Amino acid sequence: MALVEATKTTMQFGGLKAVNDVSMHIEEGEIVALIGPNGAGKTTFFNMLTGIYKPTSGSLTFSGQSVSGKKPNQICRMGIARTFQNIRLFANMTTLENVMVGRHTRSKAGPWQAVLRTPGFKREEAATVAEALKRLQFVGLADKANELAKNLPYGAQRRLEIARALATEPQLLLLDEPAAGMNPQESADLTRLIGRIRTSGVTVLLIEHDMKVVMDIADRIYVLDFGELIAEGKPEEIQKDPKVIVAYLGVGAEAMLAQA
Amino acid sequence: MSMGKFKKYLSVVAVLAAVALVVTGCGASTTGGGTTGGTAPVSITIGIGAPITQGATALGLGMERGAKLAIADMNKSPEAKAAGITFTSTTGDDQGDPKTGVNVANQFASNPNLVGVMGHLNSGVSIPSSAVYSRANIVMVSPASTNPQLTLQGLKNVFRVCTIDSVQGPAAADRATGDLGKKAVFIVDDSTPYGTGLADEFGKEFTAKGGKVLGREKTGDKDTDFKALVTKIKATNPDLVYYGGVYNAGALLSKQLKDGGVKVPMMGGDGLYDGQYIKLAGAANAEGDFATSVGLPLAQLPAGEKFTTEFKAAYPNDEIAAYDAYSYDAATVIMKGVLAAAGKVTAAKVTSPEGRAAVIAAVAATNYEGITGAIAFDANGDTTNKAITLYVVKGGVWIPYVK
Amino acid sequence: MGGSKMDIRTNVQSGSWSRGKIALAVLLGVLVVFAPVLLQGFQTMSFFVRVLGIIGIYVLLALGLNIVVGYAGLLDLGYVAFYAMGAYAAVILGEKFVAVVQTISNVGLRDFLVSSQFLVMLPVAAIIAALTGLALGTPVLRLRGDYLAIVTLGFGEIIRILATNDFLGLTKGAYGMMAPIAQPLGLAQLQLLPIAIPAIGFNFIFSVNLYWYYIVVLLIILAVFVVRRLDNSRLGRAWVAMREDEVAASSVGVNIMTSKLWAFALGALWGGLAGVVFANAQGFVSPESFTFMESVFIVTMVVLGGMGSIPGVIVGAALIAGIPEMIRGVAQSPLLAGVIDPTLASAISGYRYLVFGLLMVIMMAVRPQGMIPSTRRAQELHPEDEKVLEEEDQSLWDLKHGADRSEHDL
Amino acid sequence: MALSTLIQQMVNGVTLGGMYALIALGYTLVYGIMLMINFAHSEMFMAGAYVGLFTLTGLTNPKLVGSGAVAFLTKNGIGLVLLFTIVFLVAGIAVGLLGVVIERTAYRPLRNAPRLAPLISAIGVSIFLQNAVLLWVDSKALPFPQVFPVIDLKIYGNASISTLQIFILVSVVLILIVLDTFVGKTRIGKAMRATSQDRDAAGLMGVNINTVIALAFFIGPALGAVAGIFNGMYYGTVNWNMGFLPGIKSFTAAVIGGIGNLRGAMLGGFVLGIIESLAAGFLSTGYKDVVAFVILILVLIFRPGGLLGESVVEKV
Repeated sequence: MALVEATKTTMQFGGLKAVNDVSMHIEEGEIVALIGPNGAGKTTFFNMLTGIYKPTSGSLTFSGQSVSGKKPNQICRMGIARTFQNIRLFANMTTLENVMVGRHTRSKAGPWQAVLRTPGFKREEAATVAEALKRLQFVGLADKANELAKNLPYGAQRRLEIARALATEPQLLLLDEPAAGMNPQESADLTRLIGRIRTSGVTVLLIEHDMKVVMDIADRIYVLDFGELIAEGKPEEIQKDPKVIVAYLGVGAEAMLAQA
Repeated sequence: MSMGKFKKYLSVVAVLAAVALVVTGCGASTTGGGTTGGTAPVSITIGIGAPITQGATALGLGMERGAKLAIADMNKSPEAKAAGITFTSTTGDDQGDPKTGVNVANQFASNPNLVGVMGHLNSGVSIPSSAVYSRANIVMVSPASTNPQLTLQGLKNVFRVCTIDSVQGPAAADRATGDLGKKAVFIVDDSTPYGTGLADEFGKEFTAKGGKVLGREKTGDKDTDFKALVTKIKATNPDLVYYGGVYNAGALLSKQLKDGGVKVPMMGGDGLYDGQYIKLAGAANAEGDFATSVGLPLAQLPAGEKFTTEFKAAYPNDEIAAYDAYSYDAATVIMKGVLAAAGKVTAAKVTSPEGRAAVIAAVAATNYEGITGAIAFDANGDTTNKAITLYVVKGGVWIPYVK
Repeated sequence: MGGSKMDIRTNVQSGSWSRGKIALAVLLGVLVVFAPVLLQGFQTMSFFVRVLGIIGIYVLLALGLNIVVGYAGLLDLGYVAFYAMGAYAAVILGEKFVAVVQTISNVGLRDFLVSSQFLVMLPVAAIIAALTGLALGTPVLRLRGDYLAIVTLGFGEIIRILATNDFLGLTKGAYGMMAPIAQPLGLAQLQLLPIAIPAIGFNFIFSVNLYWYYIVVLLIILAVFVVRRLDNSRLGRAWVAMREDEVAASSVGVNIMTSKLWAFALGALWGGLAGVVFANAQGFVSPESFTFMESVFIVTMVVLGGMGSIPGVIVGAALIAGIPEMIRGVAQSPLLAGVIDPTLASAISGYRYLVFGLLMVIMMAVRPQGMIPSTRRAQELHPEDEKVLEEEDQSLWDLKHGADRSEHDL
Repeated sequence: MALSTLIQQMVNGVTLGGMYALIALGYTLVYGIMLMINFAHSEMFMAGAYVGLFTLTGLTNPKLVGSGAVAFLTKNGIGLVLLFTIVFLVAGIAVGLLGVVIERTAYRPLRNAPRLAPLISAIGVSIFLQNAVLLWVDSKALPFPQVFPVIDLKIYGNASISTLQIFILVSVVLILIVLDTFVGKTRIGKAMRATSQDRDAAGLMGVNINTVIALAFFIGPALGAVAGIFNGMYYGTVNWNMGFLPGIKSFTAAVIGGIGNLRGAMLGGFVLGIIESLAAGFLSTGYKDVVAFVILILVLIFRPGGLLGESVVEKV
């Protein structure tokens, strides 16, 4: 059974079909990339998968369970975590606190325990801090634990968002343009980081415009254009797919793909 | 960073400390000075508790006027001069708010020269405040609080010169069913303790006298829109509308009733008996409306004429409001009590515990002819003057109703 | 691993107290405990004890509302409803409790139980208020900020109107209700110990006002303790996260509804407690004490003091509840009888609301983040970060409904 | 219940609703552009009533304008039109300017401040204005002279509508149409809409944001002032705290309609006015506000953006 199974999923806003009849699947342990020009419906697909939108029609399952109509936090609990295209950190919380919020579903102390500072609460807080620090270390931000998120450099903010998502202990991690705005060095680091995430046992679905990152790391690629799935396959197949070249990159861009 | 923060805290503390020092220092330097008096006149303070800046301010300001006039009169009187006492007043703005009212009461209680309070207007203020006065041995005479609970608390220091709702309401109903021959009434109140009580008592007696209550509605004392209510009243076809409440909203109801084609008189209690009522409703609309009020008409009382003249001289720009005369009487009752107590324990000792007890006892024994009629108190502290006069608007003024 | 546990999150709160801070705390503590004794001892100052008690009740209310407005970022314009629930519960149920207890034949036990009725009512009213908060929150917390504000305003008015209309025969309508008993537990014993120093005119008797003042202070201490611990917990982090970015918080697993409901219930609880104290200290409860303007004043205390900042909220409440009374107290104090002309004094106190309104405007212009802003809030609300604010301020609602205008966080 | 009673209640409700609609427009205009609840708006309504009252009293005072002029202005048809035109213009402009001044002094410094800061500032302005009138004008309610010729016209059975009600309704509808056209069709109106959609983008496209905001703060209070005069004419008194209740009601109306949406405010005003009248007429006056607020809560639960709010259009 596939980890994610989209069957004829459609998301309609008024007259506009942002995602139209899209069927795809993601297997456990894969790194799958979702590409397409701006406005192709990639983020809409993410938003459906994370409960921000409810698909208009079709089915969307995770581990065999439908995610349609579930709230973002319920889906998070099921094991999907994400980052955002425009970084959405808790800007005025520290780096560590950001990641600690990510432990929300993995901890359960209620207000009473918090007020009474029960042994269970103290244990859980300590564990939360430890787990959060572990994630920070994983993305290389442990030394910035006490800095405010908004004071971090851009690349670090991206990594912090990933650390926060990882803190929820997801089975599937959705990354929305993680390399946007990064220099080649940072992109390369990011590529390695994504590799390590997969090694740690987390499946990754990735929206990315940086073709180098995509081609380097994706096992399979889905291509969306105007809400429709126009191609699917291994990076080398996609690179050669004329439909993709025309629809996505425009005529005459073969050279660029070849370069990558 | 922490230094700046610390400085901030320090400055707060410094201010607090300074306030504490000033406050305690002042307290130490002046307390005890008030009660020692030799041959110089002793100054006794009367508290005026009324809504001045918030709430029913028009009535509150009237109360202040009435009380101040009474104090000025009393200071000119030979009795006060003979006793060697000068009366002063301090106004406590209770805003018609129970919480603020109790603050005012506590402030009055902290004044060593203050032995009596003329107030308050709202029953919701008077009731909790009366407990404070009781603890401080201060006599309280309310010119306007009509909620029966006020004098049923078993407090010895609480009096009122106005009647309670259970006197005025039934009296009004008796007149309505008797002299006026009204058979079907629609009753409205303003959701205040005063208005609700009056309306409740009126309704009971009206039914008991064989009249029919067609409907009973609650409105707010700050409401202006009664159009929907008027339409509803009109459909029931009453021959009288009774309004428990004060003239501010009452006048609007009367105007809208007539505008809406309910051409029957409106009737109310002393809260409507105010010149402002006619102004706000419009003389044509108010024409024929009724109001009951405690005591006899000012013009029929020996002191009434004098009060009206004095009032006009002191406040040329103001009209006599609903409680000005009661407040004059309430303040006078207190001052007479003070003078009587001074006769017993000497003027200098009026503010002592025994003096205060004597003031309360003297007020309880009041028997005097006030502006609003004969004033004496029953065991609870309610006025025994149960004379209720029915007034009617005729030619744009309130006049006593004659059948 | 990075830093040790001690220096984690230094940004939010300092783990250790500096010496100056300790000195300050001790000084404040001494003032809070003993200044009222001094005030009570001098008759001319004694009324300030009552004012302090009222200020204390507002501090409690502001601390409660701060959970909702300051922490969870929800504008509640009807907080007075919970205050009213507490006050009415104290009176209605307190009366029932006393009636039941009166049947006990053992006189000592009976008197003890009667005099301690308010202690029983404290938790009862707190629970009722919290449940009311939940009941109100469940349907309406889905709404966006300003819509929530108007709905809570409506709810506050509904509660007041129901009380005015003697709903179900419970509240005696506009007549109001007397508190069950006048003499609370232990007051008589405390009054057996007067202190008098005639030389300086000091004459101290433990007054009812002082009694309720200390009760309020104890509740405030409890509130500060609880609120601090909540702030620094899983729920507290969820509140901050939610306030900063609802979408992101939700996507990392924070249940927005649950977190908001907790804020509503835990905020309402303090309103209920304040209501019990008010009902008993006042001795009388009527609908006119729970108007919309009360709600507005409590919101003002929180914002003027500094949202999310405990010292800020306390100072805000103290100033707003206290200033008008202080102006009155000073202007009309018999101490100044010879200094200030009485007409002038009453004129000054007549102008106090005008001045108060003006001060609010000036204060916001000069220090919009409040007098003592919380460290985090101050950063959050720094004008330079306008752009950041706008980006974050999209709520889940907007995203879902595709609202075209960014919906600002509080 | 007789049909004529129902019709009468509808007439009452629509008139009341028209006044709510005018005030609600002020809330919604300011909210649309500034995203702030202008708490002081209810005082614009109050100020309008006072300015209107003084202008009217002045113009009908023979000592000031001569008895001939007074007779012309109060007895003659053209004179009446002229009289009320002047009264409404003076009050509208004066209060509109007051609104602009308030925006300048109390709100503009707070444009980038936390969201609640302007709200608190507005509450301060409201308290200040109420007390200014209380202290410097009069603490008593003042009667509003009845100059407008009020004649009742029977419409069905016992139900009637007065010339004043017709005047108010026609004026309100005209104002609403003019405003709707102004915002929809004119250049500056479009600039206002653009600003309410996205202030920064509008600024980048060359819209003068300050002009737009000042305009919103002129129009809103001016409309509030008009409503204040209607209120005075209709109910016959003005009072320093008269703004409070209509203020919250109209704000409620704006939210029911969908705050930020002009037509929503108009609709919300009428809906609220009618609900209130029907609730008072057929249920109980004491509970009419409870009914109004319960309806508000229901509307928002089932239509979270208000009747004409944003939730109608779902887009990416």
